Amino acid sequence: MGKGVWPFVMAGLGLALLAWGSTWGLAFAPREAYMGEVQRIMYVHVPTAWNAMLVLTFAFACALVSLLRGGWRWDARLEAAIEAGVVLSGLVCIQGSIWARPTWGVWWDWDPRLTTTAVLLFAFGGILALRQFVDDPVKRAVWSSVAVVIAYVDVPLVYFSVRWWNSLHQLQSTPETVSRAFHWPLRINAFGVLFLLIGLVELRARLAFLRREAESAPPPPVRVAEALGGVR
Amino acid sequence: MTTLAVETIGLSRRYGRRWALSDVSLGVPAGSVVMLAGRNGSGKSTLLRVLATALRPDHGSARVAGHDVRHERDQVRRQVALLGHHSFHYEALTAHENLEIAASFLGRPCDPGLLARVGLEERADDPVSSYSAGMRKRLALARVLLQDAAVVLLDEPYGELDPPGFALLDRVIAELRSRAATVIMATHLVERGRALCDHALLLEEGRLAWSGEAALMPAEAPGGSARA
Amino acid sequence: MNGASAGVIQGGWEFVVAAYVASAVILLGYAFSVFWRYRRARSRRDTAL
Amino acid sequence: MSQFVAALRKDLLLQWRTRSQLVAVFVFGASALLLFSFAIGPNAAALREFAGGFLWLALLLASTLALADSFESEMAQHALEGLLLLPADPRALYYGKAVANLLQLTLLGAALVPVMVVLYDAGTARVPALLGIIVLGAAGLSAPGTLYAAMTAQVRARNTLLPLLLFPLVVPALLGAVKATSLLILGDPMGQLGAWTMLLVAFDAIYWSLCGLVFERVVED
Repeated sequence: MGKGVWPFVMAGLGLALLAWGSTWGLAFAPREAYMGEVQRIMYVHVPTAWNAMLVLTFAFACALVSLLRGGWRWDARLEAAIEAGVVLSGLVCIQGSIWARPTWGVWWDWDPRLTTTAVLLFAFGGILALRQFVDDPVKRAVWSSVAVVIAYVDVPLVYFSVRWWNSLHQLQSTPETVSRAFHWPLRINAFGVLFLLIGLVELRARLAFLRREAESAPPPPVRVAEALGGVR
Repeated sequence: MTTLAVETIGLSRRYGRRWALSDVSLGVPAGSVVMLAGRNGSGKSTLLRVLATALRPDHGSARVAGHDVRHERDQVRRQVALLGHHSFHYEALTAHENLEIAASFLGRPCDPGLLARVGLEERADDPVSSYSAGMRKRLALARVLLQDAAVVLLDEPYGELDPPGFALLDRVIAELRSRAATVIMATHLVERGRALCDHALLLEEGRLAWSGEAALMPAEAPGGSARA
Repeated sequence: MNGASAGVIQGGWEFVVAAYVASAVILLGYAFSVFWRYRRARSRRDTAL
Repeated sequence: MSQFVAALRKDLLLQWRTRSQLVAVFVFGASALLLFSFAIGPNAAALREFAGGFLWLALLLASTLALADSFESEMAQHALEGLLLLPADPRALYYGKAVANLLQLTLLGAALVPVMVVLYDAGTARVPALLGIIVLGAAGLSAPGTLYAAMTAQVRARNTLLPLLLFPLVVPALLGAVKATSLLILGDPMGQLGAWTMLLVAFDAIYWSLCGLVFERVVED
């Protein structure tokens, strides 16, 4: 896997952008007409939600490549993307819950997007657990790829079923009625989380690659490696 | 140059940090009966399972009955029958039903006399869960005969069999030889192996330590210690 | 409901702060856990070579 | 096709031979229904309102037992591997097992309905429609369930892993089945049954095809 320090730089840049976007959103952005201060949670909630979905889409891509073409690099990236996806989805649910409290008076608002994120949190959390219990690296790679493909295909179905199921209870809340003045901090934070994410996923992938190397036997005897031109 | 029923080049397979099979290159002429000797854990079962496409190799290649074990698995499977440690049966079903199911997947009628040949005719309709280890081995043997394969891989076939079972197995091997099938038998019974087999292969820690005429295999080879 | 549509939500700063603190803790916490685990794996592998 | 018939015959024979396990799973489901009513209390109106939800929760919980059992016999003595080495077509093996599990779960669901009717006074005149929903819901559970049962049967923590993987996945099927069943029991003034049935059909179509495609990768070594 890569050796460069660029992931650290990327993560640092991401954190800087997040600091900038957050202070802008907290201190300088005008108060929203109806929701008042609570609307400022959007500047961190919406970017996290976008990036959570993005990294899970990346996990889906890694799973497809890992299934069709194989290669340990992609399995390492898959593990990194799943873990980051679970962390971000968890964060999105926490933010959504904190936002729902003052807005709707309850800790959980059955908004289709938020509920879908919660379902994804448990689905991908289960896949992380699956990876812990499978010892054979090849089976672990294939099975978790299959599970990611199956869980990802489910997302639109979960979203629509929750939206129909929820449409009777209350009008669909549209949290980010974001007018022009507000979207700058939101956009900055979105790139902030994205850069942080790219750096972390790359580092976590290298970690997964190192672990698998340590877990598997040293490369085959020299004669075989030469004969096969160093497979992999 | 006689055609080779089984040929491997640098065949390797690992479990975690251990190389169960490392860099095994061998050739087995078609129609020959070969003894595979070696201590416990020397890689005998792993080699047989890789040749039967039950296990994928990590490195190297193997061709069985003219087909590659990685890329032409179905063709290999049509030509190969494996008698393994596991009897491949459904415990809840009877011997007869198990053979019927195997035959239905093979697309062949199930020869009714098969169970009689392996001495299970009076227990044919009892569930396999009530069978002793020896009877399960006989049923597994019947399943191998049902497949009528060109290459037959026997992993410790004499284990759990009683003396009549030994005689039965000798007859089966003779019959396989007479129809020019290739047989690779992993066994600890060196004397019996020398008597029945033309060639012999000796594995040590996953590596091919010796190969040649069965009769010439060193009596006290590291693996050949068990006295029947 | 407590005034969501009736008018501006009063106060609410404590929820905003809670959301940002939670986000910071989780994002920074995960970042440091990845850094630390990666460094430990790198050092273990370097000693093993 | 003939391989599918062979696989289906094998699985039905296996299920018939181990039918006592199915009875035990049914008792488990029925006792779950009983326990749910204790959660609500003897309030007839509330019990009736949640009857559809309880039926499908009980069937979901019971299905993990039935699915895990269905692969226990395949893993003992490496029976499944024996078939694959004949060779047998993995997709035929999957669809044979999935259809057998579908029949078993449908049987289980149908058997739980009388228990629901008695405990929650939640009957429906439209019995054929209810059976149709049970079949569609059971299909939604058996397609991914069979695949994950095959996967988790080969792993040590299988009893916790199967529900952990299956439950988040079948949320759309669960929502659809619960809503459709409740509409049948409590009445369907706005005629939404068709929409929920379509959701179930879509879920089944996606997973009956996708799981068949990937099953071979899950059972190969």
